[in-house]
Amino acid sequence: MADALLQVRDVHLALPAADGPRPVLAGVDLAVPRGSFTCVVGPSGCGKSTLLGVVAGLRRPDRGQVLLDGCDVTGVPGRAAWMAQDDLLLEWRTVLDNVALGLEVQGVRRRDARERVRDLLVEFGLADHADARPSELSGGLRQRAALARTVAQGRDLLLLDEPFGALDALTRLHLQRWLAATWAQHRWTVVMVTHDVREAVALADQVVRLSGQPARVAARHPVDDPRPRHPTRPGAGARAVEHSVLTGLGALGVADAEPDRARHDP
Amino acid sequence: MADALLQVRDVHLALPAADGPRPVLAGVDLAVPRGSFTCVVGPSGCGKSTLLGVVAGLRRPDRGQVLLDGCDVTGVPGRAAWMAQDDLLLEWRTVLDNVALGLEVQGVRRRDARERVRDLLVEFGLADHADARPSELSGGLRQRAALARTVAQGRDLLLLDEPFGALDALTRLHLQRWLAATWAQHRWTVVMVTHDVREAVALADQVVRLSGQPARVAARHPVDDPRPRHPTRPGAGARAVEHSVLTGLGALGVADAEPDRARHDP
Amino acid sequence: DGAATDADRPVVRFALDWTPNTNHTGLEVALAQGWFDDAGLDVQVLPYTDVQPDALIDAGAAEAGISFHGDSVLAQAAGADVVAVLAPLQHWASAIAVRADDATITRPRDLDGRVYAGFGGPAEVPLLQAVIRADGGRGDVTAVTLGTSAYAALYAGEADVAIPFVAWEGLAAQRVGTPLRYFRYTDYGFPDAYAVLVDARRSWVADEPEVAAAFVDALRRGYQYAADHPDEAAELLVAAHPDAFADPGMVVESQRLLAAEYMRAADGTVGGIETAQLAGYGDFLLEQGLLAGPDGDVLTTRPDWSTFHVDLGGEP
Amino acid sequence: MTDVPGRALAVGVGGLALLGVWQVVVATGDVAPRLLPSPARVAQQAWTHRDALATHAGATLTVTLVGFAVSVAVAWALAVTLDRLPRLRTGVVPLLVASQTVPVLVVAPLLVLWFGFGLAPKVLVVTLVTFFPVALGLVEGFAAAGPGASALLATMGASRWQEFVHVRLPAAMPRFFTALRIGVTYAVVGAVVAEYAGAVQGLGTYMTMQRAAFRTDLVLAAVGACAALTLALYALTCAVERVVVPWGRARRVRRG
Amino acid sequence: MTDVPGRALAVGVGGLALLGVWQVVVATGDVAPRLLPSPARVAQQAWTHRDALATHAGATLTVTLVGFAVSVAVAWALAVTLDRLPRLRTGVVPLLVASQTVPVLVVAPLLVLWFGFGLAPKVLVVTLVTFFPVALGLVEGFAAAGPGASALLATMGASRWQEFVHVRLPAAMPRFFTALRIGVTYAVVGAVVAEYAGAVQGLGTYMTMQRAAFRTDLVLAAVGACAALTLALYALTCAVERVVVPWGRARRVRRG
Ligand SMILES: Nc1ncnc2c1ncn2[C@@H]1O[C@H](COP(=O)(O)OP(=O)(O)OP(=O)(O)O)[C@@H](O)[C@H]1O
Ligand SMILES: Nc1ncnc2c1ncn2[C@@H]1O[C@H](COP(=O)(O)OP(=O)(O)OP(=O)(O)O)[C@@H](O)[C@H]1O
Ligand SMILES: Cc1ncc(C[n+]2csc(CCO)c2C)c(N)n1
Ligand SMILES: [Mg+2]
Ligand SMILES: [Mg+2]
Repeated sequence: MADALLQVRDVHLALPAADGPRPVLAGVDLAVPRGSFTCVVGPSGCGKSTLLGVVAGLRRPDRGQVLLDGCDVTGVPGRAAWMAQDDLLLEWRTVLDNVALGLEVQGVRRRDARERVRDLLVEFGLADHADARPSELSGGLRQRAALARTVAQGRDLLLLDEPFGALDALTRLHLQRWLAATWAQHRWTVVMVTHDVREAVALADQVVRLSGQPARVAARHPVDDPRPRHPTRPGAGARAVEHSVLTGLGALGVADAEPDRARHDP
Repeated sequence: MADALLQVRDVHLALPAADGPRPVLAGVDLAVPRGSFTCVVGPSGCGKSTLLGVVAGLRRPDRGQVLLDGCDVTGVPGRAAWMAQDDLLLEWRTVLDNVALGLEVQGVRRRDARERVRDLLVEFGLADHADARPSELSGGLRQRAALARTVAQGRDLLLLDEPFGALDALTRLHLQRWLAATWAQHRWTVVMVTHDVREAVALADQVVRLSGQPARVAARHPVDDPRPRHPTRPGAGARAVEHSVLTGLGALGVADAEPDRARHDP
Repeated sequence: DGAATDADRPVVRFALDWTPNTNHTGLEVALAQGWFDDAGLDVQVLPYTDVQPDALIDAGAAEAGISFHGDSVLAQAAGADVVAVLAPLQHWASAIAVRADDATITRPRDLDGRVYAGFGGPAEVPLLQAVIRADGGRGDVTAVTLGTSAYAALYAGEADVAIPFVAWEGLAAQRVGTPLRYFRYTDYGFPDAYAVLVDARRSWVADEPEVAAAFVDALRRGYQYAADHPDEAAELLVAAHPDAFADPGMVVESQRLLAAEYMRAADGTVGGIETAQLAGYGDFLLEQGLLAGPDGDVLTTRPDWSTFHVDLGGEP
Repeated sequence: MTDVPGRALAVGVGGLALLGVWQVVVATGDVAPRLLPSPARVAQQAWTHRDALATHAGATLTVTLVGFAVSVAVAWALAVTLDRLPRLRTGVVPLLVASQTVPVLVVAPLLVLWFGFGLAPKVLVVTLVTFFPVALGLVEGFAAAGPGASALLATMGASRWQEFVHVRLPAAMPRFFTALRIGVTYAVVGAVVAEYAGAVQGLGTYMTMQRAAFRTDLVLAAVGACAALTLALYALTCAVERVVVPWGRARRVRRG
Repeated sequence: MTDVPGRALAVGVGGLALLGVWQVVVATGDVAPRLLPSPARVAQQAWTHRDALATHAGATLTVTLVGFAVSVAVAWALAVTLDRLPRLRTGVVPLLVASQTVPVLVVAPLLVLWFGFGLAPKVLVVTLVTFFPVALGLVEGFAAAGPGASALLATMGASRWQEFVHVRLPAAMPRFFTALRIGVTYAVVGAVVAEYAGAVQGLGTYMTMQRAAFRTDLVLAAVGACAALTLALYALTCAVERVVVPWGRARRVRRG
């Protein structure tokens, strides 16, 4: 782990709630090697997005550190491209201009930035909507625009919070493949939150499972299947990991139990 | 189809776009029998949410009719409980009050409404967040609150737009089961948009697939597997339907093709 | 004083032109001495407002009030329901004034090209111009409409000339060490005029002549007393407005000056209005084309000045 | 909430700095005290005349409160009506704008002519001066409710009234309070203007008198009293907002 | 856009209805024309004196435009500064509020005494009257940008300036224009007040003079000129908003 690009060390964080501060992260440790693909899974509301925010430098943890390339970047944003769970499209920019935003911020002239992201719009099925306002997009189109904006920044480290949650099977497959291929080509480092375990094992080098409230890392599963992989036809290693992650989440246990008596125990 | 509770007849609708009105629905026909469970699938941005809005009476189509119980209710809202794709939680209400909103609108006193939805909050894993503001919720918690608000209205007809899109495997399973069981018990009629085909075949009596831009009904697949069903272990009938829906969507073809050369063709 | 508590006493609302000053002394005397009460009147003095007393009287918001020679004539020509009933000051008590320390203005014609600080009245500039021209100047002054801060502008040097009351602003300026130099209208060909007039609603005078007469009589007695006993009258004024005067000594001095030089007619009487004197300045306004009739058109025919005042009797 | 003392401190420091500069300017420069007295002198004279100031301030406060209450009521009635009748809105809003262009200074004396020296004309002036920003804030606030929430209520079978209560009303609150803050600021000024036009008592009357008496120090003392009144009312609206719009400044943390 | 003629019609009808009522009241009731002349008479006299009115309106327009331009500049400078220095904000905003409580009516004459009869004191009065609502609208508009968008910009490595330009600035636009509309309305009134305090020309001066001459009809004609000026400026801000904030009224349809 000495060569890990990103290290999260013993991160603790409490967030305000109606009845006072509530611990959300309680000693999260994470190591992400350079050029690897990490998926984070865990029960809804456990703290995945919060953890991603800490890694992005948007939230300063109460305790613990975030190291990037060995440097302490705790609470310092601006090192990674971040895609929020809600898309955060800027209502005052068209789809094209939203996608070009990152480049503009990097100092690229507006016209050049637009030119450079046009291909991406085509790739993401957004070409027809380049001049639409976000308020005129469907949920899936919004999510694609947000993802396009994130990758358009051309960063080495991507932090993605459920990037495919609102997509239909075909678009999802297409973008998963596009991401896997582009990642492999550019040697990006990706940390991606998802609630689709099959997606996680299809894409990741390691799947990190968080436990619920407050969140700790409950398990780390390396996925060693060769690439390129078929998301809809997982190999033996991926199937094994999928099974143990689902078991860890408690999803298999429930599925096997008598349907009507099943109860959710967070 | 004479006894269909809900009928959608030849619905056409164009929405404004940067380059003038763009047809979104082009002759959609749908029949939903009373007490049945219908799932709508289709490519992202094809018009599923728009169609649901038409059914809910929120949008008046340019042409065509929506019949409920034989009555023309085109453009008349207020007959069905509707859950939007984005959760539409009211920021000025706590989770509890958001869920109780429908009852309050029906004239139930605020205190009584709150009392009556408490159990639902527990069922949906929201009990800990009853007094939280929507802005303090994770994406999955928001979605659960929106779903709880929809079912809390106690309507016979539910229109759900991707109700489980932001949920982790376990919570999703749990709520799918809860919905299937409650639907069976109350003989609700449900129309649900989803992009998860496995979810669709696990829950539905019929799966309706829309084609893309502009949307038409491309196929109708009855699912005749006996209930209760296991979402994670589909029966033979369900597996067959899943296969043909995925094929129809083009997702299987892509999955089988050479990964790196796959291209999205909308 | 049984009459004083009688709720049925006729009410006379009286409008003021300015914050309390010695032009009001007679009114305060009559109030303080209870002469209105004795006449069975309930006189209510309205506070000073931005609205001209003539407008208040015309609108029915007051029965009587303080006006000026020019203003009264203008209002009556325009058809306002007012009429002059009393002349507290029998002579022209205001004057064109510059700062005495301004050596560049020693006579009216030096005012050419200067800034006049005024109130927006229609007669001010023509009057000023007439004086300048009578002195051989061109009469091109810039008029700035300032209202209540006109004198402050003069003292501050922002304006060069203003029209103060000699016995009020003039005295005040002198007592704070910035004395003024005056150019008197009568020195430049103008007939004498009534500086201050009391106007009443014409229809009120017609409808309730006894009440109006009783009121004017009591008021005239007040001014008579102020002319006869300036020191006592000044004290009554100060006592009626304990907060208003920073320098009570000036009030006494002002009242003495008024009593000595401005309040009595040539025959020594107080308050009376002569048609001839009213007509003098009235004709000037008419000739200047400053009088407009009720329809807004400039008056061309000479009005019957004798109808512009009524003598309600009483002992002069 | 915890930063209230810090806030008070900041305000205090800012205010004192301003007064300090003023005092120094007056002390060093040769400004005639008739034109600009020192703050120390103003304070001392204000203390001497505190009884008169308090009486007049009380009168002004009454006018302000009654007038502003009427104004807010009028603004609400109007905004709710316009919100429900959008047709009317396009026709009426420009007329409201036009109504604002009538200078109060011109109208106030006319009101005195028509209504005399009682409370009525003053309340009217305050209302005229303040109802517009409040009504405009409300109208735009109602419109600020997104269409989604209204659609939701429609599917719940909500009446227009329920939609209004549950969606447009709460959505308008933030802008309403911004407008209320602007309005209350002008309310005191309006009351003073009204008193200028004609009043027996009040800070406006007091200022007129003191100005005519060349007592700039007392005029400024009255201005100070005005400022104190307004700040108190402004703080009050902030406090009310904190109670009425708790979601506005909810336990907010940076997201991610 | 298509409803501009309809809108103009609605305004016209509303305005004419009002004038009609007024004309009827004057014609039937026995109101002295000195107190309340009929609109027909006002219009006719306005036409007769159109040259004088135009000259004075021109002077007022100049003061208004220069003053409001300065005001908007000051408001921007202030709001941007306060937005970047939140510490300062808690201390300064109450002082701004206090600055608004100083009645212009009292200050305007002092300003004239200090700065003379040129443009300066009038521009100052307009600025004093209008910068506050504009600045407040901007400050609250900047704050209205959700924390999410700012967080996004931070992860993009945006400087504070870039965050401002790309997030806070556009987010503030709707409230800025609301504030601008309130501000421009008061700008004309402010100019008139300033002219009341002391001016050679302008509608305020003209009103004073005509009031003194008992020409209520011409006073009202000047009031009408004021209203026309304000409406024109108000319409201008609306037009500018439509260009600057296209997303505000984007091809909006009911959702679902
Ligand atoms: N308010 C709107 N104004 C203009 N166009 C709109 C609007 N809402 C949706 N559209 C367009 O209509 C089409 C259908 O949108 P809709 O939301 O119905 O898609 P969907 O099938 O629900 O997609 P998804 O699976 O991504 O939610 C899209 O192309 C979208 O851009
Ligand atoms: N701004 C906030 N203020 C207070 N509490 C918050 C805030 N944001 C999140 N929380 C709480 O912190 C917990 C973790 O939230 P987080 O968004 O990290 O969950 P998550 O794992 O991403 O869930 P999901 O899968 O539903 O998106 C939740 O209980 C949530 O209610
Ligand atoms: C004490 C006192 N001083 C000044 C004025 C103001 N004023 C109004 S009209 C006029 C005379 C010229 O028309 C003057 C000087 C006043 N009313 N009373
Ligand atoms: Mg999340
Ligand atoms: Mg959708």
